[in-house]
Amino acid sequence: MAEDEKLPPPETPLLDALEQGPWPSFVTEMKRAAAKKEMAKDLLRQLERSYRDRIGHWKHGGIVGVKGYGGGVIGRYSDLPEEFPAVAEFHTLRVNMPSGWFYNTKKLRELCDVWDKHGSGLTNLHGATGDIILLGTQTAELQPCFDDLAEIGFDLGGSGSDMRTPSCCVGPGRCEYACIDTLELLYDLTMTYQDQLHRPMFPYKSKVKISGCPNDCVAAVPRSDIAIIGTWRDRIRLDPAEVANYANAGFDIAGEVVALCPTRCMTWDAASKTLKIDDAECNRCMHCINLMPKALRVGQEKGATILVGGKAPIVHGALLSWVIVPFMKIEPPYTELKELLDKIWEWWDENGKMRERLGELINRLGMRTFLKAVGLPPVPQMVKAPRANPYYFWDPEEVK
Amino acid sequence: MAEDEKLPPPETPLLDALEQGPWPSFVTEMKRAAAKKEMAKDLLRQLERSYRDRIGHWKHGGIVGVKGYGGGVIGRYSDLPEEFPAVAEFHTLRVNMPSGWFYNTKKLRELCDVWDKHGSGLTNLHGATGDIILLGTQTAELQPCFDDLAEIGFDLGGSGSDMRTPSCCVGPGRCEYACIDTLELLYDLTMTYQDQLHRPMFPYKSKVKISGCPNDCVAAVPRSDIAIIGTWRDRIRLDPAEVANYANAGFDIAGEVVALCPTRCMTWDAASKTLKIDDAECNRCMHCINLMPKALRVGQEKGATILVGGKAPIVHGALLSWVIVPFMKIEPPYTELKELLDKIWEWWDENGKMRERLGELINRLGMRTFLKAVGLPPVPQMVKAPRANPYYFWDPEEVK
Amino acid sequence: MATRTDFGPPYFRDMLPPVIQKNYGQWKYHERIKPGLLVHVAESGDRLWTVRVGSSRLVSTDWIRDVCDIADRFCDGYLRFTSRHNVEFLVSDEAKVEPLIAYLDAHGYPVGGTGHSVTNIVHTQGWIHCHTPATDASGIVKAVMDELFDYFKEWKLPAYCRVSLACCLNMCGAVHCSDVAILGIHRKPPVINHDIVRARCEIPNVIAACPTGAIRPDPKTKSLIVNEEKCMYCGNCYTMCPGMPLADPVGDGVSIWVGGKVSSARTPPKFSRLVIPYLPNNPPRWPEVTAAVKNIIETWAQHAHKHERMGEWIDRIGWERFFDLTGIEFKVQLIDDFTLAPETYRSTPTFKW
Amino acid sequence: MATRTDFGPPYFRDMLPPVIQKNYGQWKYHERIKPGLLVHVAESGDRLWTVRVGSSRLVSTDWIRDVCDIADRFCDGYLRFTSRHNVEFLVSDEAKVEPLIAYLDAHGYPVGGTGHSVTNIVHTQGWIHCHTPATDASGIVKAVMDELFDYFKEWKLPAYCRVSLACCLNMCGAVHCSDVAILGIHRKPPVINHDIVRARCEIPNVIAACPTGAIRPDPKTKSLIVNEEKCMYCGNCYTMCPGMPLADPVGDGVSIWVGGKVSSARTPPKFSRLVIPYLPNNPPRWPEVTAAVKNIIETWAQHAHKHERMGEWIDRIGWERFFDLTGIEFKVQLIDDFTLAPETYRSTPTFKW
Ligand code: SRM
Ligand code: SRM
Ligand code: SRM
Ligand code: SRM
Ligand code: SF4
Ligand code: SF4
Ligand code: SF4
Ligand code: SF4
Ligand code: SF4
Ligand code: SF4
Ligand code: SF4
Ligand code: SF4
Repeated sequence: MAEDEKLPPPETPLLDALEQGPWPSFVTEMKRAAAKKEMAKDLLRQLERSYRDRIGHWKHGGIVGVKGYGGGVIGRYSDLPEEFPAVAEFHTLRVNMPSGWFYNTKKLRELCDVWDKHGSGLTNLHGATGDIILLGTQTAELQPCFDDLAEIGFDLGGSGSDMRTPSCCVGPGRCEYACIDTLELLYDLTMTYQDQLHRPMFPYKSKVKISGCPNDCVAAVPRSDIAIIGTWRDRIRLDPAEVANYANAGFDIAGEVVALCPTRCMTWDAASKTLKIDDAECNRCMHCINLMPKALRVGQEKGATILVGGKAPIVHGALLSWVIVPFMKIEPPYTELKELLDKIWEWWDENGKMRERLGELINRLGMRTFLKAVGLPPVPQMVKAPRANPYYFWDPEEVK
Repeated sequence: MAEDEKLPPPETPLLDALEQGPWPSFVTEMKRAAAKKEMAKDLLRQLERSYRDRIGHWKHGGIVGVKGYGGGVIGRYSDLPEEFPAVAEFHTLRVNMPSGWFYNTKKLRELCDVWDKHGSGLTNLHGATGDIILLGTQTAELQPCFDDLAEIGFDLGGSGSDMRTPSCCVGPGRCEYACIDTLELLYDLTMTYQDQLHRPMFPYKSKVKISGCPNDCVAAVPRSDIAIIGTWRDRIRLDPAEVANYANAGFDIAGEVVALCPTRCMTWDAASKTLKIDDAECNRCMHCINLMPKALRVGQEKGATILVGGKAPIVHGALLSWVIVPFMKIEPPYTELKELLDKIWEWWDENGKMRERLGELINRLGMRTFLKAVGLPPVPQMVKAPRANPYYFWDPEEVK
Repeated sequence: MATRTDFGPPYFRDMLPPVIQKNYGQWKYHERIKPGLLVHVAESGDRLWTVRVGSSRLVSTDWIRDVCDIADRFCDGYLRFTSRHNVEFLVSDEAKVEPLIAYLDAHGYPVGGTGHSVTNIVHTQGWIHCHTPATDASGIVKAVMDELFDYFKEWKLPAYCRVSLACCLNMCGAVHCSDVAILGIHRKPPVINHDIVRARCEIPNVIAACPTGAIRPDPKTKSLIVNEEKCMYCGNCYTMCPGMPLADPVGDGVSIWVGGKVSSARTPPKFSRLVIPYLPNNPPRWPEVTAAVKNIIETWAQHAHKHERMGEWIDRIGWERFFDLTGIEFKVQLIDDFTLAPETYRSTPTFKW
Repeated sequence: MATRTDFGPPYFRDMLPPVIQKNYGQWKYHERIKPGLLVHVAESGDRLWTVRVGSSRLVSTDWIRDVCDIADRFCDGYLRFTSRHNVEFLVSDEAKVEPLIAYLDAHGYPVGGTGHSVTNIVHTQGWIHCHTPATDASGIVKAVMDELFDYFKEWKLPAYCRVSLACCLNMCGAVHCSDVAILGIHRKPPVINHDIVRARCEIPNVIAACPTGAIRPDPKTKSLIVNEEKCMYCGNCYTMCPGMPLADPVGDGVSIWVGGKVSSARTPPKFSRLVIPYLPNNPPRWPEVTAAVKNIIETWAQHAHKHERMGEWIDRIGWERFFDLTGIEFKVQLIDDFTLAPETYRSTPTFKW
């Protein structure tokens, strides 16, 4: 408590306004931390200053980190160190979360103790990539903090040009739609690729996300260089009795389900209360299953569709990931999948320019080159539509 | 007939195969011409040679033309002049057709006489741009041929970097859908822009096409730098009695019309045989009118939508033209339209690189720049959707 | 005498039959009586019958005189041509309609091409007159139309079907928005004849003419070098320089594109898309091409809903199903890798097996 | 002691409550009992209740201990967090469900965010910790969620509504596929402080860092010049060199994007699209931003069909109608002029007035 005397509690008239209203207030959280930690106090003060100035007050600094790791820490420095000395250095640790963000309270409490000891006492649960974000500490505290984290079994996540911390949806943990074991697969890949995760050696960041079905609850398609999405190859399981129950309960099957089926492959006979699905035409969009989970279930021949190239806009515009494998069985030890990941990363590593994401490289060198390099055959499922332009550059080999 | 003795009738075993079959044969046509003209004979021979060699035998030569004109003639030379002397020079004249390709037989016969006198006796009715193509004659014949054409009132069309011969659909001549007088407008524009048509002075070719309604029977949207498409701003005229007649005649209004309305703005009451259109939501796609012309008619407040930028793929890929004016009244003397055309051409002329079409220039400098230059306000009708990328480069003026 | 210039085309009004003069812009509705025969009814009650006849487009002056004779006999001397190069006989006297059709049938003029038919193939010059063709135009058109003849004469299709042909990437036929497009393609860069280049070409102009910057000077040979990786076979260099011919019996051939449309009826215009990257030039009748076109059209005709254009049908069933039903092999050439490529990739796990 | 490395995250199975251990991968179906409360039923008949609670994401260790206390009391010490930063209490004993909810209500933990609601806003660091933000993250999120609170607590919407926020173009929130996206934007190039550049920056690295090649050396000043026309305000140069700050109280602000989606339910994922190019940074509560977001969501809620996401609704009615109904002015900034721009232009005369 000696700390407390050092500085008066911060005056934050602007931020105080954000303690009003029903939604939980991050300002209240900052004040709670500030009651214990100088760092949190100065963070509040600097933020109040930012609210006045309408600009941020952080700058980039040298690379900081912990022994044996190339990533996992984001270095950050105040651009007003004299005014806010406690956050002159204020680095973030990215800590790898457990699959599906499941915790027991014991582990979480241990984590809190470590962070109260070494850092600001503030965190993000979680970061947008999925890590536990330990928000701000001094350079000198990084190694001791990591050592204590290691003690309780928490390792670092990714940052910089490495494989970023992969994430997955709750999947088999609590979801009947899961076509693959997202949690186990995530853990296995994370362990298999510890080196890629912890030691930046790629041209740029590479993100892997895993969703158990096309609902894509971890937003893998727009946010990952490599997206693994559960799906099935056979037919939707339909329980006629349960279908009838929905109808009897007054649920509008014709209007809410059949009419919204994108492939129009369902037919509903109101009289006999029978629902038919032309499975060959179904594209597995999940809509009908989402609306009638008691009556309709995903198929039984399960696996995943693999898509690559998703990313945010820097530099050439955002990309959604693209189908490169329509269907792959996903079972331990996941050999086929890992061989593909290795080939993809190897090709990207060899050909990618610095700060060039996988999707951008594919666009620069051509999908054709990529498919050849990783040994995947062209199939119509890869495209929304074939090319509309005549600019195919023929390989002399092809012209005989 | 002295000519005939000069050479035996050509032997064309391969081409002869194309005299078989029910579709009219161009080979037969060539033979008919060959019976009179050396040029046509050698054309047949060279073509037979091409069929054997599986390649063409023409090459480009110097520019040829007629006095006072910069375009209208396509110079062409055989690359086997010794073997086919009569087509060593074989230039094409592009002759401006009448609006809507309407003819009386007197004019057509006069045209035939002139062409038998000066050329190969072969033509295309018509070229893909719409001209009468007089197919092949010697350099020395070009001027005399043009002089005789002038006598009978036929002028040249466009070629090279000029306004190409504009074209239009049959419109008011024979179509109840025509929302603008395509034939008169075409004639007026052709006369107003004779200089632009006959003396290449643009960065590249510029094409204008006019369709009387969104059915676009001259394919203006994909084929013209400036497309003028008739449309209306009020409501579809609906004759309830005729609607009922269609229904009574067994026509499936629900299935063939209402269900295919892209905006779903129609409702059909089978019992009372009444059809309702929510005109505010109608996008004037023409489908319902096309299927029930007796019952439904285009609106009465007529005008045109102006689109620009359409073209074939060379060099950056094909473009469809884009809406820049959702609605413009089109009435003689067409002042508003001509002022717009002048502004567009002026901007393109000033900024376009050599061989850069209007659409490519707009893409290079930005739609924003184009709209500003020609003084058109941004409206949502111009886009399918707003931008999905954050790369707007702010003008310092805008940031205050 | 000094040549007059800029007097423009003949004034169209002098070319209109009296019934059109009278009812100009006053048409009320039309009916499709049977394939090739339309009647347009004016507010005044007057009627105009149109008989549409297929043409080879490449015609002799004799043929023009023949159709003029017909127009004189049945149409008071008036006729027109369409935007797809068919002839339209404009009849104002009902009594003359059937005799005209009988005469046309008897003399081998195909009547049809209206409504849900395959109408004439918009096409280009090919080996007849151009210098950059990768295939012939008139020959393929003749072979294909012979094959599709019944579809021109009769209404056996669910909707319009526009077939177009262009003999090189310049796409003079504007094939890029056709239900079925036949496009000639070169697949080899120009083969340089250094003597001709040295003797007859302006090196700088040739270099400047290349849109992809594939050509550079070769000091050694005092001629040119083409960077084959960059060449997209446009033939602009050949236009400038006869020493750089592109045409090659093995390299040249035909590609097939489908699903385009022009009208905005129901759905907006669409580009045609590549489905068969290469078929050989096999004159005089291009059997591989005619078979491919027929297969595509008949597969569509068999599966599409009424009023569903080729592209609308494919949008409904999906491209994966299109390749399935037509039995066309999906080749790597079909996958876009040009400037807008990402827009064509599939960004969802939803598709059909 | 030598630090061990590469041991990975805690094994998730040690974090699963017994009911999940037992029924892992054996879930049969679920029901949405009421907002914030789900029940999942296993093949075995076992049931798992999930109570979802909103979080500010930026939380103190005290808060974490608080939720641990709750989990100990009601959930045998197990809980999870969601991909959108909410807390989920996992209850295996039906008797504890309502008491838990009562406790949460009493202590100001918002229960909701499931089903057709506005759930938590995925967001980023902003002025809290990043060096390139154009706005704050947590502050806007708090202000907007206060405004949309009822939509989190209750089911008053036609479908899912995902709101996301990112404080600069890097889009760490991956806002590019959200129903409503709030994106911080800089509108002015960096202002160069030549002394700092000279003193503390590696000129070549700074030049290399610029993705658009907008930076070149200035021999005169021994510093740098930015070609303002080329700068797209990404801040990469500032990352390399503190002498080139981008942040500016006037230049910086917020843009609003709508119509994106991630799931493939019914329709494939879609990008969000720009509808309001700029709103000022107006802390602490950004009234212009909260009003804009609320207007868009309520206009959609009022007009959309059931199950119709924002983007699906707009696709049905057309963008012209969207601007109409929301009363948002269509500004020139919304018209694309980047690399795929032509794909966004309208190539048909069919649209609504
Ligand atoms: C902490 C986090 C935001 C948050 O508050 O949650 C974050 C913070 C930063 N991101 Fe991010 N990104 C975070 C998730 C993302 C995501 C979302 C995701 O991973 O699903 C994206 C979009 C997806 C993607 O990667 O495309 C994302 C796209 C970027 C980009 C643009 C990358 C691109 O290729 O477009 C940059 C720029 C860069 O890499 O230099 C970036 C850079 C940054 C930096 C390192 C700023 C910089 O250039 O140094 C930020 C550090 C902030 C700080 O000081 O703490 N961040 N960043 C997220 C990581 C937390 C975690 O590990 O869980
Ligand atoms: C004759 C004609 C084809 C036909 O058989 O009908 C034709 C023939 C030629 N076109 Fe074309 N184009 C013809 C209509 C078109 C059309 C269709 C249209 O106008 O609606 C197009 C597509 C629309 C467009 O312009 O984008 C067209 C797009 C081209 C292009 C590519 C332009 C582009 O920007 O992509 C070229 C290449 C060039 O300009 O150098 C071209 C070039 C040529 C040249 C001049 C070859 C050359 O580069 O010298 C051809 C001369 C052939 C010859 O020797 O007679 N032609 N050309 C058509 C003109 C007849 C007429 O005047 O009625
Ligand atoms: C004569 C001609 C205009 C001209 O000035 O020459 C013409 C004439 C008519 N068109 Fe057309 N269209 C003509 C080329 C076109 C073109 C352009 C083309 O094919 O290159 C198109 C766009 C085709 C496309 O979308 O790819 C075209 C798309 C239509 C449509 C829309 C069809 C659709 O559902 O997509 C209609 C509406 C209809 O058929 O009911 C139409 C309707 C008509 C009507 C019924 C208009 C009328 O009331 O008279 C005319 C008779 C149609 C018929 O053939 O049964 N016309 N029409 C052209 C005849 C070409 C030919 O010889 O076959
Ligand atoms: C807990 C969570 C997964 C996790 O591992 O954390 C989750 C859980 C469920 N999702 Fe999800 N989704 C979760 C994020 C997502 C995301 C990702 C995102 O929002 O960033 C999406 C994509 C959103 C989008 O499309 O933009 C997502 C799109 C869906 C959908 C498709 C909805 C649609 O119609 O588009 C369903 C199907 C449904 O709701 O019936 C779904 C269905 C479900 C079900 C019903 C699955 C199940 O049977 O348990 C779960 C409860 C849904 C609910 O909230 O009522 N989940 N879900 C995530 C909760 C986030 C939150 O706190 O609000
Ligand atoms: S992505 Fe599918 S499997 Fe995973 S949680 Fe969402 S709905 Fe369930
Ligand atoms: S999953 Fe989608 S496509 Fe398949 S039947 Fe259900 S709604 Fe239709
Ligand atoms: S474009 Fe319209 S007005 Fe012109 S002919 Fe075709 S249908 Fe008639
Ligand atoms: S014109 Fe098209 S959009 Fe309008 S009502 Fe008819 S079918 Fe519907
Ligand atoms: S398409 Fe090519 S080859 Fe054919 S006429 Fe046009 S320019 Fe000549
Ligand atoms: S063919 Fe075209 S691209 Fe190839 S070298 Fe010649 S000009 Fe260049
Ligand atoms: S979005 Fe930009 S400012 Fe915000 S955290 Fe990410 S990098 Fe930093
Ligand atoms: S902000 Fe980005 S684009 Fe602008 S100068 Fe700096 S690095 Fe270049």
